[in-house]
Amino acid sequence: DRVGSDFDALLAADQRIEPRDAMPEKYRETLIRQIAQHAHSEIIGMQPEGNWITRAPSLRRKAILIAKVQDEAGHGLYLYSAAETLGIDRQELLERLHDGKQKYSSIFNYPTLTWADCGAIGWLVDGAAIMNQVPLCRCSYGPYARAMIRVCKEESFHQRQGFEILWNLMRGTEAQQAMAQDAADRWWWPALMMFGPPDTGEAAKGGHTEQSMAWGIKRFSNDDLRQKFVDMMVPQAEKLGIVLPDPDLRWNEERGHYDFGPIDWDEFWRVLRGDGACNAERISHRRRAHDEGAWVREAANAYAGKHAARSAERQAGEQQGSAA
Amino acid sequence: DRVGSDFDALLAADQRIEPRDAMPEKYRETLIRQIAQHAHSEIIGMQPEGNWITRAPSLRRKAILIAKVQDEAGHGLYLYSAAETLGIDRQELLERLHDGKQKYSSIFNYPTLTWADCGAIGWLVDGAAIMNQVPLCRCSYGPYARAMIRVCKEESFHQRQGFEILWNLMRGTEAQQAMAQDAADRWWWPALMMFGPPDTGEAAKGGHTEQSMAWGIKRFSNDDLRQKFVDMMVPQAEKLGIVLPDPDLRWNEERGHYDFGPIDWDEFWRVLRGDGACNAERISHRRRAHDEGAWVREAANAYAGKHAARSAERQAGEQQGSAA
Amino acid sequence: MVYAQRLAEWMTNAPQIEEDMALGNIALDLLGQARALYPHVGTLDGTGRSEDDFAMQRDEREWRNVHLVEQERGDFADEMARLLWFSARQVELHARLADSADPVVAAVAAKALKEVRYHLDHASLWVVRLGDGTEESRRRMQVALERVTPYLAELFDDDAAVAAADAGVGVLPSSLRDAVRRRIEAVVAEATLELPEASTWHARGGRSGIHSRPMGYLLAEMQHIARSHPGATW
Amino acid sequence: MVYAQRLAEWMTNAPQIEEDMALGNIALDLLGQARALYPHVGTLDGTGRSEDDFAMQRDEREWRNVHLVEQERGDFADEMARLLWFSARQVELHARLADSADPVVAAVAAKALKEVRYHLDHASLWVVRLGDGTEESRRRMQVALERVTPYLAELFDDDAAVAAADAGVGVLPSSLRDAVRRRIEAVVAEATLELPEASTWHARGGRSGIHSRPMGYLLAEMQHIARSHPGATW
Repeated sequence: DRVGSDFDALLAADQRIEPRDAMPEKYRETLIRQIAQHAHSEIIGMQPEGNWITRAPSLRRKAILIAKVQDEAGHGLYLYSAAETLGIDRQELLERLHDGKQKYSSIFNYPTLTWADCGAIGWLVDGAAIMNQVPLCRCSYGPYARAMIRVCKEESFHQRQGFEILWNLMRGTEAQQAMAQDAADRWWWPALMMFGPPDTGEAAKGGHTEQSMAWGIKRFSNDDLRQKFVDMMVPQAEKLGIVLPDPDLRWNEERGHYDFGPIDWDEFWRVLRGDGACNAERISHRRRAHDEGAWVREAANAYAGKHAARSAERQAGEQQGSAA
Repeated sequence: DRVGSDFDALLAADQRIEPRDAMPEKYRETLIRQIAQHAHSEIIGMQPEGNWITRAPSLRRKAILIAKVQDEAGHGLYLYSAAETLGIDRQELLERLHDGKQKYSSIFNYPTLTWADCGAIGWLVDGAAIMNQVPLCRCSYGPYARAMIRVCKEESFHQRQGFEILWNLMRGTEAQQAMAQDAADRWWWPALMMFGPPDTGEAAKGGHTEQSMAWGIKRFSNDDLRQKFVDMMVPQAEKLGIVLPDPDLRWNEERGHYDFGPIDWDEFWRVLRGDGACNAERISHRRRAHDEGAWVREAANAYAGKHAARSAERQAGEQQGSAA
Repeated sequence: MVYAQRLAEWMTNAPQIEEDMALGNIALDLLGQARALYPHVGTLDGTGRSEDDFAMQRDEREWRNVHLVEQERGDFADEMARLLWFSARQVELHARLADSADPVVAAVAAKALKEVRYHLDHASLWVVRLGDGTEESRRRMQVALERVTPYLAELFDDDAAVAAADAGVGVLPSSLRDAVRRRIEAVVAEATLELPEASTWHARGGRSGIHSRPMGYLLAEMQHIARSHPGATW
Repeated sequence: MVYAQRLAEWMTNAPQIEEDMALGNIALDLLGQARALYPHVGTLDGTGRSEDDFAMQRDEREWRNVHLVEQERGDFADEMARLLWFSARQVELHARLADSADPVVAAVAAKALKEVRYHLDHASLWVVRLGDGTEESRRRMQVALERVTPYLAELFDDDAAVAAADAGVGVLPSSLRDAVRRRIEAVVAEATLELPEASTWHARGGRSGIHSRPMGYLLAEMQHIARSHPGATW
């Protein structure tokens, strides 16, 4: 099998697979699903923070927030382009999102209740995203890896901005401090869930981790990434003065890691199944925007069509003119 | 002419004309126009204050404002009923309003920019309305006169509430005082225009005043009512601590009245012609509500129709049953 | 309080003038009930907060209302579906609270019971009219019953009410569910409509201050003027 | 500032993702221009107010924007009609203000000129596409041009600008009218649309703080959090 052996050779040599390279159908499908989910997450992820643009409490914060939501739209576009190199177009992917056939990160089904949530999203959610994404910069599929390099650069910027929002709140009035603490209380556990269900030890057999690792689209297990994340965030929380909402959280000298309490996976599965606070809202918002904009996209296509036809005519006319 | 002589005899005896009485067509038309305009003013007049219900700065004020706007709806209903006694139905009158064939008081084409405007409307606009309406309680047409008695009672209550809003503002913070003064500055002149264009002296020939007086649907000239209003309001303004925006305003010992400056009748005619701040908005708001509610009114009619048909059937069935 | 705010939005927007008045009236009743209770809460919790402290100075996370009442105004059928469920629940609630161990709560509930009975009648009348009216009104009313469904479980959720119920002051919301449902079933049947199945997702968290998107905007509008003039009286 | 707020509302609501970005970008440019000017105004008027004092602590009557920019978001054609007129005017304005006697104004205008030229190009492109696109887009774009008409006279009204123009700092808006109109006419012609006649009513008063209904709600939303935390920094 030529396809298989060339592909395996590239993987073995830690080379990038490029769109022109032959690849196993399963690899292609897995990548489409993963990149699409990632792109959808960027697009849906615009909503929880977009909700605060009109209410940002200062002009500086408003400007930063607009720029951030814009970046997310941009990330969505890179990622849809990366998926398109696998032979599927954006229109089709958006339809799968709108029909619920493809998912987006479940974290965006939690609501943004206060301004501090913009900080918590930057700090915790973007922090977890980076932890997930940095290894993807070395992903075996070239276009995806290159998109991730660009995305990661901007994400780490966003994470710093989120930290800064919380930093200012924790140094502000009592109400501001309470707001920051409350946001951390609500976002901490969902952020830990972002790494996905357990996939080491007993749980290693169930999921896709092993295959994805073999294909070079996953470099670390969910549990390892989650541990890394906890280890990184605890000192940052201390610096902020925020108490993370986990009584079991403590340094384990022996392991050289922080221990943390059990995650409520029932909640995770419930939200994933569609019964989170915002699942219905996120998709209906997205569909409404898409449907309301249909006539605009159609007009742009019609105009482009006419324009192409006209310049073809003109060219034909000119050729006739010069022939006469 | 029987109609004419009975009618004239009733008028001469200062008796009320009732719906069953014969009346000249012109009298009927004039009354329909006037009562309809009055009813429309109540209904359109709900909007400028309705605009503040959701933002009223205290719960007490919110409750009073809701009750007031409700009263205006009620006044509209009495007045439409009074007009209906003249052989025209509410549906038809509303269509004339929506098509711009009948007018409402031009005062409601001015915007309510601040909370203090709710005070100024109560104090000045309801004050002017009462001045116009009290004589109508003795109007020659019975149903109109009786509706006005009820309306006037509630209006004087509203006027006191408006005064009280401004009173509290003038005893509040600097910003609140400025807000009250600003509202009085903007509403004073439009309130004076509410009595209509000059109709005494030179101007007496142009308008409808003479005929309406003969018919007993107008008891005082526009100019007399305006003067009465100024004489009543100046001491109230002093009590409030509000400076009325007219440098020519001063007591004229000789006339026994307050002199006041010239009114900008160009503005009056411009707004009346449709180029006021809110003309377009008021009518389009009203039409939108009416159009959006069409299916509800149709459903209510359909249900009433079915219900009537069913009980007729039931009755018929029972009669058959007892006959068998 | 929150529902009073939403209902008052109908004024000047109702399908007929009578309805501007009726919805305004219901809003006034609910506002009155809130105003009767706020100072009592301020006394009980020792903060001495006034009605306006509660209404105008409370941040979103401190509000304890269910999601149902904070949702944006839909069409008239949506409002009647919401009013039907809300007032059916309030009828059962106030009937029970009239026996509360707290005399203020008992007194407010006794008065409120008469009011919410009228609200329930009003909503029932319209649900029947719309359900058994035209093709369009029937379709809209059925859709409205479906749209309101995800918000119903929260009406009968006990989480935040156990302590008050134990103390004999409050009522366990779950204990109202069957009676409310029977009332609704009767109305929906008369309206020749169908009561929808439970939905896959459920609103939750309002009673612990976790609100839905519209809440922040509602508060912004309601509180903006009061917040812009700190310390002022009106 | 106000238009930046309105444009930013498009984010997550635009017809395609590229447009979420483009409208966000225009909003950012306008916001940047406002932020560059506010502290300068605070210096000139001796109050020392910061950008947030102007944006978050000013009551409706103190705002000086035209009615055009405060109107609620319509459909995409409405937005492009508004953006077309607004940015055509801003192009002419900033081209002239780049020679202002006030060096800060001149510097801001020089930078802004590049930005608003891009905004005008963007709007022009869409007006042409929509006008010369499908039947529906053509109809919507023509209606949008009509809906925007009552708000145009105010863009060129001199009342509030005479003093600044006399001092060589500002520009008389009326002096921009012809050049702006020529730009618009060219775009509308290319879009195969018709420029509507002047309307019977005209928005007026924005420059003296007389605003239209949507303004108060816009401010409530924009200022609510800032006003809820007096003295806080963010």
